Amino acid sequence: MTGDQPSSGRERATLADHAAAVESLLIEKGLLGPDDVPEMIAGVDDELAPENGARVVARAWVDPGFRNRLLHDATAAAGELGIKGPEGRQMIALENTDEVHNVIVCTQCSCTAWPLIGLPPDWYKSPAYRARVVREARTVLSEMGLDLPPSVHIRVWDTSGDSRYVVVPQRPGGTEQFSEDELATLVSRESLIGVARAGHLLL
Amino acid sequence: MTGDQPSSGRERATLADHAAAVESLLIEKGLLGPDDVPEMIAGVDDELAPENGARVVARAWVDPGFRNRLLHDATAAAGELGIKGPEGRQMIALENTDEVHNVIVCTQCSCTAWPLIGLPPDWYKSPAYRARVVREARTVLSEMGLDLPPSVHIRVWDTSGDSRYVVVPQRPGGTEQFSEDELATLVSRESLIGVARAGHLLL
Amino acid sequence: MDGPHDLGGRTGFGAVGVEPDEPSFHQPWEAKAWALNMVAIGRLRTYNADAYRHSAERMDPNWYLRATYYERMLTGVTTLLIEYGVFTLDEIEKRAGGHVPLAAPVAAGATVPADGAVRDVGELPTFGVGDFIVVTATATPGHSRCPGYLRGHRGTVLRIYTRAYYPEWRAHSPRKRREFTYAVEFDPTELWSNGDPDQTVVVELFESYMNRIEMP
Amino acid sequence: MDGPHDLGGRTGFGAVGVEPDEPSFHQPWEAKAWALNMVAIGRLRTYNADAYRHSAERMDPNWYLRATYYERMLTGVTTLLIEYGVFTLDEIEKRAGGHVPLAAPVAAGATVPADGAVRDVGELPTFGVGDFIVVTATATPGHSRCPGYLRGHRGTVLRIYTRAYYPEWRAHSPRKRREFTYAVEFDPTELWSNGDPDQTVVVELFESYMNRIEMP
Repeated sequence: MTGDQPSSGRERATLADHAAAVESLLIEKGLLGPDDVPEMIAGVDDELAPENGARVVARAWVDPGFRNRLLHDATAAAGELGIKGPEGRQMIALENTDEVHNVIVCTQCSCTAWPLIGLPPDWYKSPAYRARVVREARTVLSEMGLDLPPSVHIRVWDTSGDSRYVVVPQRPGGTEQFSEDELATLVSRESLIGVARAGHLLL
Repeated sequence: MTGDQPSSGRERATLADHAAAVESLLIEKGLLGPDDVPEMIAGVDDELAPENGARVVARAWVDPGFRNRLLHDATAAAGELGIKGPEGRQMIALENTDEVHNVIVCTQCSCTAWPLIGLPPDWYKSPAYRARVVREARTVLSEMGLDLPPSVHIRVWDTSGDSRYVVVPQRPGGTEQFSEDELATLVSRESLIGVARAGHLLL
Repeated sequence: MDGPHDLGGRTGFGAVGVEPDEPSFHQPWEAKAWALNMVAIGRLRTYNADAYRHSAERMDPNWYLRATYYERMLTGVTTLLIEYGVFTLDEIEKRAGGHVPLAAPVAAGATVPADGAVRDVGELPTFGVGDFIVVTATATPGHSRCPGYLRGHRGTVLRIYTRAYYPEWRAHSPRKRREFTYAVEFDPTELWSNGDPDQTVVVELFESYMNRIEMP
Repeated sequence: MDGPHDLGGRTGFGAVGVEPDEPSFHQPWEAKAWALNMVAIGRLRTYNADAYRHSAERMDPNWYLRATYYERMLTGVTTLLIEYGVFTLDEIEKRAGGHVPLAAPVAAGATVPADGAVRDVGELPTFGVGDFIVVTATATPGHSRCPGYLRGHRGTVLRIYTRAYYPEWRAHSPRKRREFTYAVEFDPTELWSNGDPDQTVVVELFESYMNRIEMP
């Protein structure tokens, strides 16, 4: 009895057939049009993407007024750049400093600020990350390639309500001459979650 | 990464080959004789058996002095009948009454009074029993066929230390003429754990 | 509920495996599962986000830990669409051409706490920044967003958020109430004997989970 | 540790499946795993019962929940015999003709609490029958016999047992100390909002897990 084991001995449907059957039944019952699901999926990579978060961070690095508005109300600030979408109604930006490094997790499900970070990657949704990062963040970050000095305090934010967090990483040194677009290329999805620095690729 | 998945892609050894390999290495290293394991196994069903518990319970039903000694020190009382063995150094008998019904579990491992109950059955060791019986004993017992009146208080004993419990079920009515040996046949392993009454087969 | 989803602080898990340049979806059915859940919550309004969360929480723990995120999502969507009468198990199994496993039913008692058990929450936040609180230690059998690793532990209010729907009600009944929520900061050395003193955990908590204490 | 073994009160599990007239062992290798563990603990004294318990606790949670009791036992035995240098992983894999998965290493910090953190326990029991106690809420990363579902909860001492070896030390080091243990009774309605008021849970607790309180 482990939930997914059929008691009847009947073969389990594949997940692809299972998902297609749900869609097909909803269409048959008039609850869904045949183009609805494909259209929703087609919009994902543009609307919900870490490139959006990167644009927001780059703007904050070059525009102190925008930075202040972002830290005060990330939903409104992202809206200034036309960025919005599901899971984006109550976004909160957490700025890294020399003293404090922020990391995001959702221990109970996998809530994320989709419009700024995109749909979260598998590692963020894995039991290992969800279990471990609240308890031993420094070790987990180090395993993932981010070694923080002992003097840096780590704050782990557990997404256990309606707030959706995004980390504002520190601007890397030596980027004084970078344009805003060039700066945005330094901001990875991982740096928006807090498991990497800006300008550093993960692994 | 789920522990038992080889990262190398090498096939996992069967559990039979694995167990045989441990025994063979210990023999090769002179830590074990070739007959040791077979001899230990051969003794299990006699030394560690619910029939021992049944003898103890039947004696307690017919001999009030023995009953008192059993409730005071179950290890010593079992010893009077020649019953002893591993996991039997600190045995404690819990007597069911019209007011209180006792049930045993070991939520963290599967500790049991082996000399009186035998090696525990799979259901006792299952995550479902270990998780549920402390929280919803009445429901679990009912699902297992034991419906207790609401007036009966249930005490669930979690075997979380060195004590090893055995339940003394109530003597069934209409057994006044039974011999001690006949009474013992009414005491199942399940009734010694507290998920069945004496005289009732489980399921 | 003390289900398999409540993973914060659980031990025994290995390294976090990262896939570089991971796409939003690995398989077309994953995208479909995601879109169908969005449709059911946002357009059909068959169920809400808390009921959805709870549907995955009700999976057998062994299965939950083995399943991928989108397998859990597809399981939750299907379980809820059947529970809310949109289609039947028989229909979906016939259409899918095989067995379709579901999450377990909602537990008895999940719709509590009833009125009396939830404190009356006013229009103004009860707690202020800097207040000391202790988290309720009693677990409920239904949906909750109070992580188990905080039960009975003391924290300090860091920020006051806006009001949000109380998940214990919203997941299980048409009744709704909104409560203030707070970012509450916890010291890991109180949570775990080997907690990192140079780290804190900040958790968003509903007012019903919080009890005022005078000393930290 | 908050491992997969600490199952008391966890939710989402289904019915308890009973096999009538179940034998002591279903397969010959299960009997062998049992006998080998008995030999290693009782005769070779390579490790003790607490180290054995912890070896299974260190299995990946997903694997632990899927594995049978004797698979967990064989995994623990093998992990410990390798850790204590009786044979190597390479030796056992060559002999077994395949991959032999092991439990994870002991966590950092498992050997704490160090001297200062464990109260000095005298020759007489600290608590008496009827005393009210609250269970320590702080979790440790190593072996413990304090069930997680009791953390931060209040109970009443029902019986005083004899002294037993403190599991936190015995599992992880040659150091030993004995403490009094107690049968402590808990009210399920305090543990769980839908706890059965006509049931109690009695747990054997070590003195180090218990803190005196004046009121129940």
